Amino acid sequence: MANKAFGVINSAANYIRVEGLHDYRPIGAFSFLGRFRVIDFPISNFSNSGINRIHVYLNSRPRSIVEHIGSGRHYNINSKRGNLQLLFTQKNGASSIYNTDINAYIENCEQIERMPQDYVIIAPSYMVYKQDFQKLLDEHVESGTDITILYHKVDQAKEYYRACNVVNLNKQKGVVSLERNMGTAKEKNISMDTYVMSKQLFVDLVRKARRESSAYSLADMIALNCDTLDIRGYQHKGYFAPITSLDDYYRANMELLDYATSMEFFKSDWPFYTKTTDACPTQYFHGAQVVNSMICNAGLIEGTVENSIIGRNVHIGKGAIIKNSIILSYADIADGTYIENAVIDKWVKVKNVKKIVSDSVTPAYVKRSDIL
Amino acid sequence: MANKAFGVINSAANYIRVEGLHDYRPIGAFSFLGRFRVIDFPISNFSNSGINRIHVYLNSRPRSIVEHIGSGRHYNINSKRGNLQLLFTQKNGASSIYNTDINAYIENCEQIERMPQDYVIIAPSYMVYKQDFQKLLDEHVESGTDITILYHKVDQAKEYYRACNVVNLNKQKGVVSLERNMGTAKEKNISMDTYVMSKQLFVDLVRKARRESSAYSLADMIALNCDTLDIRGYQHKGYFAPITSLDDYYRANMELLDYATSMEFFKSDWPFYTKTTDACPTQYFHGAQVVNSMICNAGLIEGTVENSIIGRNVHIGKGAIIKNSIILSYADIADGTYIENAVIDKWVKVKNVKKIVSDSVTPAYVKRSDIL
Amino acid sequence: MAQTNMLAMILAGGRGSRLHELTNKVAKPAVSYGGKYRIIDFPLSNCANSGIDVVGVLTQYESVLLNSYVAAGGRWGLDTKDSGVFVLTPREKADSGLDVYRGTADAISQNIDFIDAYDPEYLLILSGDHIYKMNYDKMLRFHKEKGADATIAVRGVPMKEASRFGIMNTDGNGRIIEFEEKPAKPKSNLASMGIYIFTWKTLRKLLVEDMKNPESSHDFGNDIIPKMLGDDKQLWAYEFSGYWKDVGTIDSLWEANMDLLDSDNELNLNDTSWKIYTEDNGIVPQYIASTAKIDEAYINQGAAVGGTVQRSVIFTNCKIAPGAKVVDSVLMPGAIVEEGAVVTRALVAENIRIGKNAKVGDKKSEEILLVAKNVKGED
Amino acid sequence: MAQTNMLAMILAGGRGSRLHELTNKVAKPAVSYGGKYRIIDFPLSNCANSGIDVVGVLTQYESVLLNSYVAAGGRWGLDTKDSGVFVLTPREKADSGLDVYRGTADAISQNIDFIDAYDPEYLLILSGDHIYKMNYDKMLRFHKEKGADATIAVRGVPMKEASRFGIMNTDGNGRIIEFEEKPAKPKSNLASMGIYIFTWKTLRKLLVEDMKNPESSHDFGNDIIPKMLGDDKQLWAYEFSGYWKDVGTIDSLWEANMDLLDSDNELNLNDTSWKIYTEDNGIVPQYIASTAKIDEAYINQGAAVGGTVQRSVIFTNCKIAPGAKVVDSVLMPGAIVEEGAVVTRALVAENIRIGKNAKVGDKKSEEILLVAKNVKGED
Repeated sequence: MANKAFGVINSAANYIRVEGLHDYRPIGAFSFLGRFRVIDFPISNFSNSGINRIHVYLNSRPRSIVEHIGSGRHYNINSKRGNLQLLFTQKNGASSIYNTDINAYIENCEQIERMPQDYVIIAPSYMVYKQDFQKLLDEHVESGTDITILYHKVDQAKEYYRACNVVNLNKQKGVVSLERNMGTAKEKNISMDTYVMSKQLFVDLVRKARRESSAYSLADMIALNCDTLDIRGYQHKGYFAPITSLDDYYRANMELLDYATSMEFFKSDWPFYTKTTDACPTQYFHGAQVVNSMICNAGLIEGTVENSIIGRNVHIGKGAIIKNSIILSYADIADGTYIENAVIDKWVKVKNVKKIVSDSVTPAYVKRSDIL
Repeated sequence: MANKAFGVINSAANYIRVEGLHDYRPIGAFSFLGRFRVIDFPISNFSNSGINRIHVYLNSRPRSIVEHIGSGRHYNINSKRGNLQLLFTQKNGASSIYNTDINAYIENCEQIERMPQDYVIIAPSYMVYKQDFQKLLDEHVESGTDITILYHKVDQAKEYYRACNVVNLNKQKGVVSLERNMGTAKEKNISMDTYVMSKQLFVDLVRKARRESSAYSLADMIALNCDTLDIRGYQHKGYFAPITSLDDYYRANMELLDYATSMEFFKSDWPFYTKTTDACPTQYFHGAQVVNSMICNAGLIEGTVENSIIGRNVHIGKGAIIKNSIILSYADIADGTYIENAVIDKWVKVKNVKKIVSDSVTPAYVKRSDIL
Repeated sequence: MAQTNMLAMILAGGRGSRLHELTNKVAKPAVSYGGKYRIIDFPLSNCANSGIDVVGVLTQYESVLLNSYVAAGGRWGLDTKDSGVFVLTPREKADSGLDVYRGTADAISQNIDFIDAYDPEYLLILSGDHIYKMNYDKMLRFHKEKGADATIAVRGVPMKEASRFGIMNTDGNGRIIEFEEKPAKPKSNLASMGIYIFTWKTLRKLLVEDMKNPESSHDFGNDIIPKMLGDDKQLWAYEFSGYWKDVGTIDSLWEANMDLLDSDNELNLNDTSWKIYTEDNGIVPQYIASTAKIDEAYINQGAAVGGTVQRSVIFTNCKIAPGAKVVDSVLMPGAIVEEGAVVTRALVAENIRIGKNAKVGDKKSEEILLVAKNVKGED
Repeated sequence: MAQTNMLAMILAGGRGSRLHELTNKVAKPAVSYGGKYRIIDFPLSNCANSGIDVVGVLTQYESVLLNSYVAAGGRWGLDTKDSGVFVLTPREKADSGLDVYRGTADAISQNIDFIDAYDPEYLLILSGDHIYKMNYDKMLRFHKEKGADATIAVRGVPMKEASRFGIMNTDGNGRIIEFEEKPAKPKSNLASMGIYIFTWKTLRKLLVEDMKNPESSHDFGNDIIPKMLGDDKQLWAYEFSGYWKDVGTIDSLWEANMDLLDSDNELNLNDTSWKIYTEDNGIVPQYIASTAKIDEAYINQGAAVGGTVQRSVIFTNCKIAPGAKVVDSVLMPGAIVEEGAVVTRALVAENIRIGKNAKVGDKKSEEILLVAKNVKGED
C-alpha cells in the first residue's frame, strides 16, 4: 500500500501566534524538549509511515527550517526515490490575512499537480503527536469517505487549545461541523488540522476556495462543505500537543517530564528523527543537583536544576537554581541566578539579573540573544 | 592558507533584469549550457579554492535554488567541516529599490558576525567565470590592500555588459572609480562584482551604508570610498559571461559552442559541479542530423539541430529544424517545426506553430510551460 | 527496513572470465554498460526503487573499484540514516580464520552476523550481473500471499533452449515441485533468474545446517533449493516477463548495448518512474562538431563526436575525431578513435585509443571483437 | 584531495586482545569511548577537520560492525562527491589469491592500487586506537617545509618510561638519525605515536621492494623506517604535545574515560572548532529522575538516571534504577543497573544488565573490573 499518498506539511495560520519565540522563527523551527524541532515530528511520522514524497510549506524566516531539514537524509528519506521538497510562499507576511494555506497551495500548484500519488495527507508543522499515516490512509481508502480528519478528545478545552478548531461529530463519526474552539466546554474534540483526501478533491477545494474568498483557509473550505461531502473523524490517542501559544508550548514540554508519558511517546519502533549537532555528553560538576529534568548534551552543570528542560550547550553556574523552566540552547546562566517558571530563548546570557520568576501561569520569556 | 576566508554569493541587484527567463527564477537558477545552473560556477569556484564556508543569499523564488543546492554534497563541500548556508532576504520584492545586497547583509548580520574567518570573498550568482579564489585571496593579503576587485577587460562594452559596472584604474592598478557602464567606449574594464576584503571592513561598510542610504549597494559604498580606501583591481582572463540580459545569456551560451573555448573553460583540474538528474544517454534516430551543437542527456533526436544547445529530456521531432537556438529541458518540438534564433524555456510544447524565428539580434523567447 | 523488512544481498563475486580483459582490473558487476552505467547499477537501483534500504554486496575478487563504487550509496539514495550499501568480503572472526567464499550459500552463511544485525523478516538474493528492471516489492507481496518459504523469479525461455538453464517445474498453480539444472529433457520452460526471496528464519536454519555438511557444495541451486524441495517446503515460482539479459560474454554484453538503439526497446532507460541511478559528474553535454555525422546512436554526456557514428553506443568522455568512423560498435568510457580510424563490430574497452587510420573489427565477423589494448596508428 | 593532496590510511586491523571480551564481536577501533563515541571517531574526525577527503580503513578482523559503521562516511562529512571512507580488507586479485595482511607495511602494499587510483602526493598513516585531537594539515605543512621523505609524529614521555616505547633519536634540529624499538638505555624521550606522513612516490618504491624481500616482516617500525634511515632519507620528527592516549587495555580505556571528568581536561570534547563527529540518533535528552543524585559525571543523551552516580561516565541508553549506585565506573551503551545494585571501579560492557542488589567491582582493587556478562540479581 505504501506510496499511494504524498505528504503536505503546512505552516501555522495567520491568527496563530506564540508570544516571544515566534518573533525569531516559525513554529516548526521551535526547539522541543531541548533537542528536537517541532517539525521533526510530522516529518518523522511521514517517514515512518513509508510516505517519502513530502511538500513542506515555508512562510517567513525559512532559514532555520531549511538548514535543519537539509537534504532530509536524517529523516531516512531516500534522496533518489523520495523527496522532501521545500516550497516557499512569499507574497505576504506571516500575519497578513492573505497568508492562508490556500494561497500557498495556489502559488505552488504546478508542484502539486505533478505528484503521481492519488491521495494527499496534510499535517501541520506546529503540532506534536505520533500517528501512523499509512494506517490512517488505509482506513480512509477503505471507508470510501471524501475527507478524514484526525482529532483528539481533550478535557481542558476551556484553558488550552484556544487557537484550534473543534470537530463536532454525529454518532457515525461523521463531521457535522468544524469551528473555532471558543472555550465553551471542557470536553471537546480538537481538530488536529490533519486531513486525508484524494489529490483531486484537494486541488478542487483549493481552486474553489480561490474563487470564493482570498482569505479562506482549507479548514474553512472543509467547514463549508460539511453538508455536501462525506467527512469523517478519526480519533487520535496518546500524547498530543498543539504549539499555538507560549502556554501551550510550555505545557507541551513539561508534560513530557513525566517519565511514563515520555517513554510511551518515544519508542524505538517509531523513532523521531532530528539533525545532529555532534554535541558531546553533558558534564555534571561537584555540587550539581539535578532532579526530574531532561538535560541535553554539551551542558556544563554546576548548579541546581529541578523540573526543567535544559537545551544543548547550556551552562548553569554554581549555586544557580533553575525550577520549572525551559532553557534553550547556548544559554549561559551565571553563578547564583534564580530562575523559576520561565522560558529562556537561545544564546541568552543571564549575568547581572539575579532572579527571573513569573508569578502568573504564563511563564516569563527572555528574548533570544538578550544579555540580562 | 586554506579557510582564511568565507564566501558570499550574492544575488542580482534590483536593476538587473533578464527578459523572459527571469519571470520564473532568479538568475542563479538559470539553466546554462543545458546542464548547469549559473550558480554552479561561483559555488564550484569556492569549493575548488578550498573555501568551504559559503553564504548564499536568496531573494525571490528561492525554491529552485534551494532544491538544486540541497546539502551541497555534490559541490564537494564537507557537510560537517564546511557549510553552504542559505540566507533569505524577504522583506522586499526583487525589483524594489530596497532590495539591495546591503539590506540582505543587514538582515543576516548575526550569521556574518559569527563566521570565524578573517576575510570574505564576495562573488555574484549571475556571472559565469573560472577563478581560483585562494590565489586571489593570497594576493590580496600579500599586497596589504583594503579591497581587491576582480575585473575583466572587454572590447564590446558598447553592445554588451550594459548592466555591469566599470572599473577605472590608474597605472598601479589602483581603482580610481567604479561606475555604471554607459557604453561610451568599446574597451572597458568590467567589474566582475567580486570583492575581497577583511570581514571587519565588510561589516563596517555594511553598517556605514545603512546609516547613509537605505538604497545603497555594496558597489555604491566601494565607489564612494575610492578616495579613502586602498582599492585595487585584479585582472581576470579567460571565459567571462555576466548574465544580465537575454542577449547576454544567449551569447554566453553560444560562445561555448566554440570547441576550443569550451575545452579551455571546462578542464578536469577545475571541475564545475552540478546536481545530477540521473538522465539516461541521448538517442539519435535514423534521419537525425546534428552539427556544431551541445546536446544534453535523455534527448530523443529525430530532426536537425545546428549551432544549438539542447537541454535535458528534449524531443526534436522528425523533420524539425533547430538553428542557433537554446532549447531548455523537457521541451517537446513536434515534427516539421522550424526554430531559429530562439530561447525556448522549460516544459514548452511546440505543437501547432510551425515556425519560431527572431529577425532581430535579440533571440525570440518562448515562455515556460507554454503550448504553442 | 521500515518499508519492506527485507534486506538484499547481491552476489557479486564473479571473476567473469568470459568477459576476458574487461574484468582484469574490475569485478564483473563493475563493468560498464549502456553509455553511462555499470552492471551493478541495475540491481542497486531496483532495490532503491523497491523500497529496500540495506544492501550487502558480496565479493572477494578485485573489490577496490567495486568497493569504492558501491560504498558511495548516495548514488542510489541509499545513504539515509538507516540505509546503506555494504561491501562484504571474507573476514577473520573470533572463532575462524580468513577464508574464501566456497559457494553462493556459503557467502551468505559467512555473513549471517551482518544480516542478523538488521533483523530482517525476508532476505532477497540477487546476482550482480544481469540487466533488467524489476520491482522486488511486488515479488515480496507474492511471497507473502503464497505463504512461501522461498520464492524464485523465473522467466519463460524458448523450449528448445530450456536445457541450457536451471528449470523450475511447477504444479498448475505456480508452486515449485522440482528443480532441474540443465535438464536434457526439460519438462517446463521456466528458467531460474537467480533471484530468490527467502523467509529469513527458515533460510538461516538451513544455512547453519549446510555449513556443517561436508558433502555440500554450499550452493543455492545445488544444495539449498533441492534440500528445501526434499523437506516439502513452500517454494513458489514468480514469473517475470520484462527485459532481462545476462551479460556474461562479450557478445551478450555488446548485444545488450545494441538493444538500446531500438526505438521501442523494452528496457526503456528513459522511464522516469523507474530510473537507473549511477555515478554522475559535472561534465559538459555531448558535443557534436560540424564535421559529425550521426545515424542511430546512443551517446552520453561528455562525449565529443567529430566523425561518423552508425548504430553505436558511445560512453562518457569518448572522442571520435573528424574523419573517424564507428559502426555497429560499443565505445566504453574514455575510448578515443583518431582521425581516419574505422571501428566495426567491436567493443572498445575503457580509455583505449584507436590510432590514426587504424582499422579494427570486421563487418562480417560472427563474433564481436574486444579491443582491450591501444591500437597503433598508421600514417 | 583538492585541499591537501593527501590520502589517509587507518590501520584498524588489531584484534585488540588486551581489551578481552570488548573485542569479541567488534574490532578494537569500534570500541566505545567517552559517553557517545567509538575510538575510530578520533582519527576520522581529525581527518575531516584537517581537510582530508579520502580515508582507507584497513582491517581483516570482524569487520562487519566496523564496516557498516565507517562506511556511512556522512558522519564525518566524508561523503561528498570526491570524498569517502573505504574499508579495505584483503582480497583476491588477477595475479594473487586471498591472503591476510602480514604486517603494517604489507597492509598498505596490498592496497597500492587503491591509493594509486587517487594519485595522492602524500600518504598519512594512522592507528585506529588512539584518543587525541591533531591537525594533520599542520603536520603536512611541516613535512613540506622540511622537504621530508617521511615525518613521524612523536611526543615526549617521561625518560624513565622511554624504554617501553619506540624512540626517535634526532639531531639538534628535529631530523631523525636513529630509531630504537624499546631501547634498554634510551637516548631520547621522543616516542613514536604511530602517525606517519610519507611522500607517496618514495614510499611506493620502498613498499614494492619490501614486498619482494623474504627477510622482511613487512612492518613500518621494523623494516621501512630502518631502511629509510639506512638510505639516508630525510626523516623528521614532528612533536605533538596535546592529549594523547593509547586505549589498548581495560585500565587505560577506563582511565581515558575518567579523564573526561576533569573540569579542565585537555581533550575538551566541547570545543566547537574541532568537533569529534560520531553516530547520532534522535533519542531523547538524558532524563534525570526525582530520585537521582549525581556528583561528577559525564552523561550522554538517552541515558536515564534514577539512582546515584559518582565520578562515572554514562553512555547512551544506559539506565540506572532508583536505589542503584554507580561509582568510579564506565557504563557502555545500553548498560542497565537495577535497583539496589552497586557498581564500583568497573567498566560495564554494552547492553549488560547488572541485576537487583548485585554488587560488582571493588573500591580497593588496583585493576578495573570488566563486566562483559549479565550479572544476576539477588532478592
